[in-house]
Amino acid sequence: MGCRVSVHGVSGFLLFLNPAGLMGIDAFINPYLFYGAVVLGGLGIAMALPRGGKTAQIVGAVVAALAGVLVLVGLGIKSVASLPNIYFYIFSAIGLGAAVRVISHPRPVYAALYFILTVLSSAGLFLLLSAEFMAMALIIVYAGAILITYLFVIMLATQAPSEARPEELAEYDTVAREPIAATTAGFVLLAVLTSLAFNGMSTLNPPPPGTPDSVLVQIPRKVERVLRGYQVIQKDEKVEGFNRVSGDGVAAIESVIVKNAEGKTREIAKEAWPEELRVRNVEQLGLNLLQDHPGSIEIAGVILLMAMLGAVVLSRRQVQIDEDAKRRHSQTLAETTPQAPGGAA
Amino acid sequence: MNMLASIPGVLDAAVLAQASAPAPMAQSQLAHYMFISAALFAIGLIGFLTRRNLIIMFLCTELMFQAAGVALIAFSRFHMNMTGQTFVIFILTVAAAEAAMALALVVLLFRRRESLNAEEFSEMKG
Amino acid sequence: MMLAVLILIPLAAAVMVAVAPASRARSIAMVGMLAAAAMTGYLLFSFDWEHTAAQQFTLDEESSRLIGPLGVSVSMSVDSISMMLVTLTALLGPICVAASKTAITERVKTYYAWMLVLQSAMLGVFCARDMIFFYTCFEFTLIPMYIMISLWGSTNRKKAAAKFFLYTFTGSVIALAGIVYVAWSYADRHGTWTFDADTLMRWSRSLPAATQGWVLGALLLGFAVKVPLFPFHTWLPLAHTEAPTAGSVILAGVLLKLGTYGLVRFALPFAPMAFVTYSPAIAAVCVVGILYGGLICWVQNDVKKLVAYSSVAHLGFCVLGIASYNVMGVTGSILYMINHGLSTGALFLLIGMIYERYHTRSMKELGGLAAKMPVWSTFMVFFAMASVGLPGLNGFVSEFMCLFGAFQASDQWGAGLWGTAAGQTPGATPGHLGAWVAAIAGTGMVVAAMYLLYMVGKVVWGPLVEPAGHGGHDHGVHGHGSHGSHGQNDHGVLPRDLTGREIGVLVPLAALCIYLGVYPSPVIKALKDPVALTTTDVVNFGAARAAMPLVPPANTVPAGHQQAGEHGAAGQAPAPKVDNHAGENKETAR
Amino acid sequence: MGFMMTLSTILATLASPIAALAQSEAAHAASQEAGHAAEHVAHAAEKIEAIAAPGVGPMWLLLIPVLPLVGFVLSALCAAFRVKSKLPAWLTVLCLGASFAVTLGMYLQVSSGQIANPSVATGFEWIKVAWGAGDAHSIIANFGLYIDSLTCLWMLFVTGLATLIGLYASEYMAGDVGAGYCRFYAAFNLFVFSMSCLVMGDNLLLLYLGWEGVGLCSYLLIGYFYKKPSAVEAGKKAFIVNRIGDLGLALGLMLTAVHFGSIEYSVIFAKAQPYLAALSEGRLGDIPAVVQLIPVLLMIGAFGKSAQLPLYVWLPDAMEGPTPVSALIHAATMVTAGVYLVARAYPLFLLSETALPIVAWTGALTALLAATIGMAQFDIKRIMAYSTVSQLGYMFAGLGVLTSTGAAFHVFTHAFFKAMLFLSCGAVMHGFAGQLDLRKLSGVGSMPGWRVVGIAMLVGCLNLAGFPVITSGYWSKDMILGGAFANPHMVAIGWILLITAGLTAYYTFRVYFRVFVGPKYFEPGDEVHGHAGDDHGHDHGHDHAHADHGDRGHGHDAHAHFHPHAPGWAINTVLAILAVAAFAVIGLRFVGGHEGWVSGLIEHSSANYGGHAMYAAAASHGGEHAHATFFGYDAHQAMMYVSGVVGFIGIAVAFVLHYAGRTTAAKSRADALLPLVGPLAKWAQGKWYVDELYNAIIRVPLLVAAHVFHLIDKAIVDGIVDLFGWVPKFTGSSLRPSQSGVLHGYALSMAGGLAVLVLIVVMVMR
Repeated sequence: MGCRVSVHGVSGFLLFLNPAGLMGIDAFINPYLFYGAVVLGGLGIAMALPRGGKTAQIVGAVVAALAGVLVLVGLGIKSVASLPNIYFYIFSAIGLGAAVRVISHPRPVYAALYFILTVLSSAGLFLLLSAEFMAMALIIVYAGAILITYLFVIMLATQAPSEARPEELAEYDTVAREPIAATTAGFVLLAVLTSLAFNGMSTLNPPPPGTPDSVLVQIPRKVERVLRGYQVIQKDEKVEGFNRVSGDGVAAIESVIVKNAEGKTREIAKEAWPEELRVRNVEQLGLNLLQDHPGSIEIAGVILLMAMLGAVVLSRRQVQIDEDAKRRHSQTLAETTPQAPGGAA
Repeated sequence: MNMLASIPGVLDAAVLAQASAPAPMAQSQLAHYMFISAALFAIGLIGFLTRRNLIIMFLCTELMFQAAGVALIAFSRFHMNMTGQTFVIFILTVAAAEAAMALALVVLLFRRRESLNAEEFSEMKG
Repeated sequence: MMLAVLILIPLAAAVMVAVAPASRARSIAMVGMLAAAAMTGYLLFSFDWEHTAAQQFTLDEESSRLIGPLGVSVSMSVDSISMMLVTLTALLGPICVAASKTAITERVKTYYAWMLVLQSAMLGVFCARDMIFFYTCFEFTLIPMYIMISLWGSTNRKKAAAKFFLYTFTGSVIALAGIVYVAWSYADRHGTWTFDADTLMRWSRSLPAATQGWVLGALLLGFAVKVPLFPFHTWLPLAHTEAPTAGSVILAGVLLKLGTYGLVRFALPFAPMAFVTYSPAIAAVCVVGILYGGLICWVQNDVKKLVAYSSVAHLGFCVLGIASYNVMGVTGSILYMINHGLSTGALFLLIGMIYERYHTRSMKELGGLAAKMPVWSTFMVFFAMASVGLPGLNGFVSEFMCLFGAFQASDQWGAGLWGTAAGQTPGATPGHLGAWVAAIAGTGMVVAAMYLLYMVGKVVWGPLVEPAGHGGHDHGVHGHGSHGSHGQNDHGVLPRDLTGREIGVLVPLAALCIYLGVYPSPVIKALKDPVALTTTDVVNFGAARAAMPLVPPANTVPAGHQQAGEHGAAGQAPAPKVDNHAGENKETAR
Repeated sequence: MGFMMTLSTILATLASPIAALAQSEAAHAASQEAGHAAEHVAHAAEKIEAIAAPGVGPMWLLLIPVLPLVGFVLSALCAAFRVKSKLPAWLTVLCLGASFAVTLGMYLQVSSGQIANPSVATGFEWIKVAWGAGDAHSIIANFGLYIDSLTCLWMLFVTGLATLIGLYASEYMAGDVGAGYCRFYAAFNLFVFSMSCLVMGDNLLLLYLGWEGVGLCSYLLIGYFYKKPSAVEAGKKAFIVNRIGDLGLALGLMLTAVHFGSIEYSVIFAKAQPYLAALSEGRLGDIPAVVQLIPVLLMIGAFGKSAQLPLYVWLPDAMEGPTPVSALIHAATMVTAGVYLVARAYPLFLLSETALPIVAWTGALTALLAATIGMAQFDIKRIMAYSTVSQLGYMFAGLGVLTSTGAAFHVFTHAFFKAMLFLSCGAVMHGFAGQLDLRKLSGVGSMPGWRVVGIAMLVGCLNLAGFPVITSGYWSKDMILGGAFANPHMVAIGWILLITAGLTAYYTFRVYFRVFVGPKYFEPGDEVHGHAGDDHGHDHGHDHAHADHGDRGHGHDAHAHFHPHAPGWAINTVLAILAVAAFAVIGLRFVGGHEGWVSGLIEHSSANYGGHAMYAAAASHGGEHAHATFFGYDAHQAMMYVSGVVGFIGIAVAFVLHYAGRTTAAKSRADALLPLVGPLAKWAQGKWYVDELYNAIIRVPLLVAAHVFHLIDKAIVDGIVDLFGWVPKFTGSSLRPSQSGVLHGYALSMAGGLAVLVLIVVMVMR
């Protein structure tokens, strides 16, 4: 009768918290090694952050790198049988290193350039993950478009060095803000996110192989065209359907059923398919995008449109009346506080 | 694609083999990617928190987007499901939109204050 | 329906004030208040004074249901206790409007509109028979008063208003918890929700003693803050000092009475067992409040603060009467509510009149005003004496009755105290207080004389002292108006002594003070039956410590004539006679 | 015209009772010689029976309190309409005179049996609270009058003296015409009304109304010259000290109500009957302690109102009021209310083993203490005030030693001669611009125009000193002394009172010999200057003096511009009447009851002398009533000589010390004796520092407590409340910096929060 939230509820909940949860990553990496490396990495990053030249950033970077190496080695030890290939390590090292540089380099331009490097290396990782299209798209969109815009803005917003004014770094660029707190937060998050992921990952099962072919069911015209192009089928034959075998709940295609003008059907087994009929990444992606997420595309379009409009509106010069108002304001400021700076004018 | 493929030894074994007959991905491999993703995210986050230059802060958000992208694509590969990649497309979209807006804002703010210091854009007393 | 009309009259007037031009606001407010007063007069006239304990002018629960599933309605009715307080409220309304003529010159519309809303809410409290409706009105008084203090108050008004609001609000939220608990336990048992006061009262009395203790604690806390009883009083001096004159008058006159009314109406009957058990503690708090508040008054410098603290002491007497839960004490307590409203309200009016003229309330800056303002001084002495409790004026009757109620309410009378055997103390009633409580509380009468005469001695008598800039002029008639630097002030139009309007405001109060002091007999008689009903229930249900089944209602006469008041130990109290509240409720007078 | 009528009424009324009672003198003289004890027991049984059954009084008796009320209303109306003439005085004298006439009628009817003694005349129901079935469970306080001979006695001198003093004040207060005149008379009338309620009320609550009412009027009239801070303070003091007593009275009232179930005299007396019977049979154990407590509580009230130890301190200060007020309220009437209360509740007092001894001792000690203080004062009005306290002590002692007749008789005689003394002092004060210092006045009685005052003063002094045989004060005081020595338990009281009698004679004649005879000299007081610009001061002395310039002898060169102005006809008339009356009341000793007229009245009232016998019987457990003697002589008879001799000695000492050979006003032979008594004189002059003591042990601690409470209130009680408000405020303000508007802060907390959240999730998930 009645919901009694007793005092025991809260304390019981706290008791339910179990540090052992953090040990659940043992399947992939030795927890002590991992958390130690995370601490180490945090120290390294904290040192690597710019502080007006008061710390040895290089040392920090080295420490951070050491931590990264430790983790990767730790991961590797647990999975010697299925190590990722060497490119993974190369791209990871470049990506992480460049990322550290992005956040530790005092000059925005360099940071942006390092970011391009990160983008490139993650594109490499994408390739390793057989996401060729996305890898390319990433390079084109990010490195090619977004980062260039960034660079434009950086150029706009910084004074070019000249004879009269030698280049000087702004204070806010050279001194990090609350590095310790931020690094702590960041690395605690890193630790717990990784723990979370690793905890759940051990229960994940990869899907049965061959499933990408099932996409062909959705594109019978292409199948027909390719088969006809490779003259596997005759002119008058049309794709009638697909033979499916269902294994483990996932449909896979055994053969294509074609039917000629007389209504005679025959099956073309998988082995007889030309190479081109193999579903490619772009096709899969395109199909997924257009078939499964048509609304999202619309939304993305709207977002882009709004962003464009917004950018136009925002970056337009303010109308004159505002400038007048600002001037008046700065004048009154100047009058009331004699030592006030000259204001926007 | 072809250009990349022509680089000797880079993609042949891994990429093309997978493309023709995608092999199941081991959990431990996924774990590697997840770690990279998380590390990228953490670094981006730390950058966002520590750097005071607005532009670099935005760069750091892009960095975190990258991390998300890596995680999504890794899962997409693991599950053989294209939705992960599709989402990366949306991430790209949002990133682009964000960059446009954010940079416009940065320009605007820079005009006002002649500075990119994020801490200056606060009207509160604290 | 008539009660609904009564409550709606000021509300309608408030709406009219809100839409009418500002120049008309005061007259509309006055008309609204007078209409409400006239309606009250009509109710007084048509009230069945033969059956004062019966709930009359009933707006019953079925026809006024608001939220059916929860049993919330706006049911209303009055018995003579409520009727007295409704009358007091209706009387003070026009007086407050009249007293605000010169004091309030800004945002007039807002002021009068809120004052009318406040009037409605206060009337609603006294008429409500549904606990939620009661509580709503009870709380709704806070908003207008908050606005009145924070907009038209003096220098420290924001803090005072916030404190007033938050403090009393916190208290009454706790009271609400008690009410809701009782309603919930009723619903839990019976399957239907109701907030009807009588139903809940009967149910609550059947709860076990420990539960009643919690219910009493919740209700008491809520009402004690409002009263305010001793440790919960600190909002009062602040609120009074900062409030505008009319605000102070309403605050002292009616708002504080909401708390004591709640105690009599709900705390006492809802938890009789607990009340009987804890009445010594309540009395102790009252006694402390009486002496503590009184002594603090004595060292005040601000006249208004002094009178405000005196309210703490006075209301201590009032609650002491309730804590004695006998006819004498409770009747005295209800009379005290009225009398305190009259005399303290008048004192606040008088102080307001001085403040309008001198813009100070400091006794260091005021003195010997008898020489300049004989009329004002006469009224001041008069109302101070009423407040002191001079026999022949109203304060005495109620103060004496409260004290005597406490004096006689002891189970030890006739049980060996000072050699008394059973039957030797016909004037005693069951209770846990007794002579010592009354004796200690009675020293409050001496203290009251000390601080009020201190104030009168400073302000009225003695050599003339006026604030700088006020003395030394020839105060012919318009002492101040023609005077340069102060000429802009609105009080410039006020003559040195009281105007006809101000006298007119005070005279009705003075007349009532004399009437209630000289001939309170009809009022006491009118209050007798409902009070006897309440106190008999407390004695009956309070004495029954053992688990007691709910006895089905049966018809009885108003219980004052029963033997419940017999002296004797608590254990000897007679078997509970059950009174048919419900039956009486249904019988509407007209 | 109205005045003349009133005057004739007064004269007639004063004369008539004496004449009427003179006829029955012989009969009572016979009974006086009869033995006491047996007769008293018989009296007691009979009278208590009578008390228990009151008759119904006629409604016109209500006129006695109502007429002064009418006077009050009329005076108040005069004030409202700003009457600038002596109208209120004449209205007052008219109303009070009429009231006196009605009182006289009442007395005549009561004594002739046309109105039952006692009887009750009920006006209207004032307060009635019933809480159960039957009258037992109710408290009824009607506005009703209880009429018996005690009421008559008191009302006669209250209304009579009030009328006379009202007349006196018409001249005395003339300087305030148009200013405070109406106010004065309003309060004056209200006082008489309250006093009537006090004396005539048929229940304790109505008595309480009158009790507090006279307190209010006393407050208002003491503080009449409200611009003088000392007057305001004195008024306040009087009210507050009285309130302390009132509290005792109220508690006694409540206890009465609880025990007897009623506060009406008739019911109380009826219900006390079994106890009285038990007392007379010596069964003291049948009287519960609660009954014995009631008189003790009532007594506190009486001590407050009648200025007895320890509550006497307000009365001397009350002399700040106008002299007529001092005469009426603080000498003749109001201060005897305590005596009245004890007399009225005498049956209850008899029931207590301790109450009457306490009363006796308090009275005796007060008498002695006040007399010693009075000896050392220089302000003649203050001396009179202390003598009032002292004489009130006599009255209480009289009650305490079971001679309620003596006490009542002393009240009666004292009312006249003390009023006269005050009025004489007032005349001096009036004429010499507020001068009251006996070192600055001399030979006033022989100044032209002051003859009446001088004679009146002499008469008053003789009475107060108890000059043998020819003064009424002698007879009444003698009764008390005799009573004290006659009571075997109270002999010590008798000695104290006897010593006090000597002291009284001394200080009384100290005043007379210093001020009214001897070389002519005066220094005017400061009121001629102090109140010159004052609306309310009686500065008319100044103008008057100028008008009569040249007619009067100059007292002093330094005050060439000041001329004392002799009293006018009103003052002289009143003084003359009172002087005659003071002598005339001697006759009352020999007419009426067995110990005079007063005893006749007392024996037919609740202040029944018969209690004496019962009490004595109880004390000796039903055995023989031991009648104490004074060195073997009958105490009453011995006292006639002894007290006379003592009074004589006192006067003689005063003559030697203060008159013989005195050439200046300021110095006398007594000054030479001062070193002999060491600091005693200084202490006595400092009133034994009782005020300072009270200040130190009561007022200051209370004040400190008040300040401490105030601090506690602000710091702790309110502090806790503020703490509840402060906690959220502090939390908010300490969290406020986090809302800095800087992006990083929000981002950091977001990241940190996310981290913690995920951490929890991880740990829960396991």
